[in-house]
Amino acid sequence: MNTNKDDTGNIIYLDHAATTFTDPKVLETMMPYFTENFGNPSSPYDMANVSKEAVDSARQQVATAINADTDEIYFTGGGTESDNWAIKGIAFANRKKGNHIITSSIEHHAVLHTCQWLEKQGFEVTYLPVDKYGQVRTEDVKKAIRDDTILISVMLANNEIGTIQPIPQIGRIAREKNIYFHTDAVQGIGQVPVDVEALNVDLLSLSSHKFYGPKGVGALYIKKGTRLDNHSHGGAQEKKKRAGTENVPGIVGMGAAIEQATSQLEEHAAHMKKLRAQLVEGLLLIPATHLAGHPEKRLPNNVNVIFEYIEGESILLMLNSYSIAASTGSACTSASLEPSHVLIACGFPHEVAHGSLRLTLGKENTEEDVDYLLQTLEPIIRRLRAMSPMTPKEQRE
Amino acid sequence: MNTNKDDTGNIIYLDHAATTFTDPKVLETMMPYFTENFGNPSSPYDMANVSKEAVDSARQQVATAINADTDEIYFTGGGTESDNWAIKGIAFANRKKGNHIITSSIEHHAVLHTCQWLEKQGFEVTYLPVDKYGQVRTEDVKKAIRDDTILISVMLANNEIGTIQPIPQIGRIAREKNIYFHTDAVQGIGQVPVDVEALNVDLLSLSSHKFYGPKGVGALYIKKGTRLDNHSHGGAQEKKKRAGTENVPGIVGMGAAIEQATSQLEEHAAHMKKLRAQLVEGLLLIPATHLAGHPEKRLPNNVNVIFEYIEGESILLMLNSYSIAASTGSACTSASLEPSHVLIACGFPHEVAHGSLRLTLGKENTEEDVDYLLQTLEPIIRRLRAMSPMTPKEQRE
Amino acid sequence: MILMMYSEKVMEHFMNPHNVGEMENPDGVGEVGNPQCGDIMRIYLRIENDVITDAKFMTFGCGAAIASSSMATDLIKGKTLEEAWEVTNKAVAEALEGLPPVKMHCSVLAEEGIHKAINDYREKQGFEPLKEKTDA
Amino acid sequence: MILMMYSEKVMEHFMNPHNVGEMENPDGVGEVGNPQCGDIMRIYLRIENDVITDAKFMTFGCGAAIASSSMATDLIKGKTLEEAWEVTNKAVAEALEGLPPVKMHCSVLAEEGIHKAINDYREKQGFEPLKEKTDA
Ligand SMILES: Cc1ncc(COP(=O)(O)O)c(C=O)c1O
Ligand SMILES: Cc1ncc(COP(=O)(O)O)c(C=O)c1O
Repeated sequence: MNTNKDDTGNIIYLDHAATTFTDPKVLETMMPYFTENFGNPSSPYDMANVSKEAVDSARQQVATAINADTDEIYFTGGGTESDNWAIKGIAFANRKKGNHIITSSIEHHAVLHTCQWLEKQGFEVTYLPVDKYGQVRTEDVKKAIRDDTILISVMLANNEIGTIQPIPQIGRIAREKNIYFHTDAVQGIGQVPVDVEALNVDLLSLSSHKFYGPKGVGALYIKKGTRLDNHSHGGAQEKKKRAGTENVPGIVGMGAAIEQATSQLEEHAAHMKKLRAQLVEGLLLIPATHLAGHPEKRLPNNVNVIFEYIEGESILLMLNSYSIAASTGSACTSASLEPSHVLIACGFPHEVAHGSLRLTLGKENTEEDVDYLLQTLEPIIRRLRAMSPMTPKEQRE
Repeated sequence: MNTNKDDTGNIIYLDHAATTFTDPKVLETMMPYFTENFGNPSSPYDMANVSKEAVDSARQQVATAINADTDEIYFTGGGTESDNWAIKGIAFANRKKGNHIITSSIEHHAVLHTCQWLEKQGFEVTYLPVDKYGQVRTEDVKKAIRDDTILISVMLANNEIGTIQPIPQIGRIAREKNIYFHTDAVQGIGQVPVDVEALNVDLLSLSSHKFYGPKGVGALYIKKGTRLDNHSHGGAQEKKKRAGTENVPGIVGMGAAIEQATSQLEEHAAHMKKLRAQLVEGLLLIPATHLAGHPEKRLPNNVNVIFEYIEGESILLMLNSYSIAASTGSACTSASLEPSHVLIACGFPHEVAHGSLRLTLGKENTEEDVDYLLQTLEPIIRRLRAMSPMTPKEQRE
Repeated sequence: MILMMYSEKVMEHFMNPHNVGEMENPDGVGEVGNPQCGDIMRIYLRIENDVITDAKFMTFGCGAAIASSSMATDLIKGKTLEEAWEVTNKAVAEALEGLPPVKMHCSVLAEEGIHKAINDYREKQGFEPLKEKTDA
Repeated sequence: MILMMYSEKVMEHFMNPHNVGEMENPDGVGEVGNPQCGDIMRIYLRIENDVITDAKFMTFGCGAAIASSSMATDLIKGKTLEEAWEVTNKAVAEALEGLPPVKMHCSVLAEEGIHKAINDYREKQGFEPLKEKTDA
């Protein structure tokens, strides 16, 4: 694969949780829908029917991948839209029943900021704490439920630390109490099995560009019988539930990508776990280094480590100069200067949380990539610590 | 051009208001952003910077095309999302000021259904009537304004009948009264000059696939200083106003498409007007045929005719069998059996409105295409009228 | 989109409908539908000894309405009035190899048109009109 | 994204910072910032006859913080205390060929660090500390 390199040389791409390249095979399936079979799926003629059938068959691919019925899959413009739709859609449609929502404090901002906006509209939201590994306790879910609770939203796997939540268990609690249950599975697809039946969910968000599909397209699984308002009002597309001319090439690509991702799930996960083990082992040889997230219940491709005494952005800058692409939970890169809400929720002190480095593996990564990362990173950490007034004397050399 | 043909033969595509093919030159600009420069624009490394710069340069292209500042352009997932955002965003952010919205009765459903949803949330909406050509009267706008009016939304050009609205005049009224003014310019881009300054608008919606760009991407122009809530909450993309990982290839394509469309505007419009004249002249030779929409103030590529005594879907079916793709305002194709709300608003009786045929021209169409349409259509109309109990005896042969 | 959900049979009957036209001095006529809703169907019957010897139609409407008219008139030709009365909308739709759900009302129109034409004939003959089944 | 808004000068000073390290028995030290916010800057001064003969720094922080420390210590070396006091955050940012808006606080930290170190020296000498300009 050449896709993790850019013009300037050989990039070692270790940020697959941010986005993946579009798999060339996936891209190939999309191409006919730009210039040749470009018809609007809603249009009443043969030419457009080709588009309609392509969308329907992608819908089937997504449904199969998550064990849903075809007519429970609705295409959207991405994971963020899916999250917004699920949460606001349930909230507005069920307001008469109640106005309380439960979520976790480590959700993606697409969930958290949506909940915060709903608070401005008069809804009440409980943000559940997590344990030091980033796991929600089912006991806490039970305790948070009120008579007016209409929705619980807890993510399948966290995008920063990779921790996998007890979704089937939370789902069982929600079902007993007759409360809608949404999970943001954006990071889970292609990494762990995702089965809407086994997970006991009513709504589930997906985003194509996290599993080697194109950007700008996602889907929402909506269990039959779920009452929710639309998020985008307008034309009659998607059985009148999601208006807007369908992004046909994008949808086709998403279908092809999820089919590929689920068919290769086991071998992919095995490959990821092997590289992850190599990576974690090497990283933890560096002193004053901590693994964030759960030691086992985590996405196979996620590693998140915290280096004490230094700040994440400076690590990234140096890695970048060695052609390594990674991510940090330090928001020194933003105006707020707040480190990751996820690491803080896990109990890391602010100054420690600033030293986080997220490395997320992808299918094109190799043992050599991991070796290169480890070799490159160790002296970087040493150099930055040597400059830091926080580093204890004995760790300066 | 080969793009208006499908596998089954030579399709004469006359439905460009529904969607256009992605111009091959536009598609070419998109290609590097799928597999090579696939980085997430928000990511902190050189590779991703290529994506960021691509998005910024597309933003510049859109801004230039509509005479806006670069930082007044926000990318979305399409025209529907832009309309939803503009209207709900203003409504929720300015609720304390008032809860009254003015729009027209011939807006696209992306506007109408959004307004209807807001009515369920306690907002009040005035739907302005139109004259027989589908034009909003500025007098009616003035009369509808109340102390608690927070938004006026009137489309630039109608998607069914092509009528162009007096946007600069309505904008002047809105500005005098300090009311936000939104226009849905989805059908106008590439057909008529669109200049946010000249139009006196605060918000303007665009959709890429209407001007030979890709589907699933659009934009909203937001004049600096406009107070509106987000529609999709989440990450910090688009200056924290529109969350979600950017559809980089789509955005790049939209930028290239709008640049091309505006640079070719004059010659394109001239070409369209010539074909339109030929088309209208030929169509009106058919008896009991009426041109819907304004005779002059209409999109250069739009023709909408009504054939008395027959129903639109059956016209389309027959045209389809002759490889012609067109559209109708008859909703016998939907469960509702309601004909186009636009034609009804223009005063056409229901049974007459059912006989509408919309033909929207595109850059690849030729005089031969128009000739072929006219030759094909005339006997179709005759055949259908011969079967219709509504056709007067003297017009049956 | 709806268009594309039409069976080949529907398209066949739409493109080349059988029994189109007016009938001079028909023995029974039934007109159903509503132009506001986009469909009117008029069914003409020629009846001899309680047998339908000829049927014709005139229809304003969509492809499914025209195809249903064509198929329904085909189905009742040669049938006794009693038999023709029992030709249900379902039978019409089935003979057309199915109709999209939102188009089922077109086959209902055809059934109603036949009933109306038969009752028109009965009334002219001085008989009581037959009643529609309530689950029609 | 922020990263990519760094000028070449910032990158130069970040990748190869000048004046890094602790100073034994400095004449003045200033520590500013807050580890919770992700940056601490410690500035050491060696002063002879009111002239800064050497400056060093230790910084915990982002690229801009490290580059600002490097540039600021460069700028004040050889200056009188009075001149050094006048080295503003803007001067530091300009010498770095600009900083992204959200990173301007790093140059402010550098200015504050210098002031704090100078005042530390003054206090040790028995002088009143100088006051920060209110528009700093
Ligand atoms: C006038 C108008 N507004 C809005 C839209 C919606 O755009 P999109 O389908 O790209 O969401 C369309 C096209 O369908 C339109 O013609
Ligand atoms: C857990 C999670 N949810 C939601 C999103 C949002 O998806 P998108 O950026 O495709 O809108 C992301 C990725 O950014 C994510 O990791």
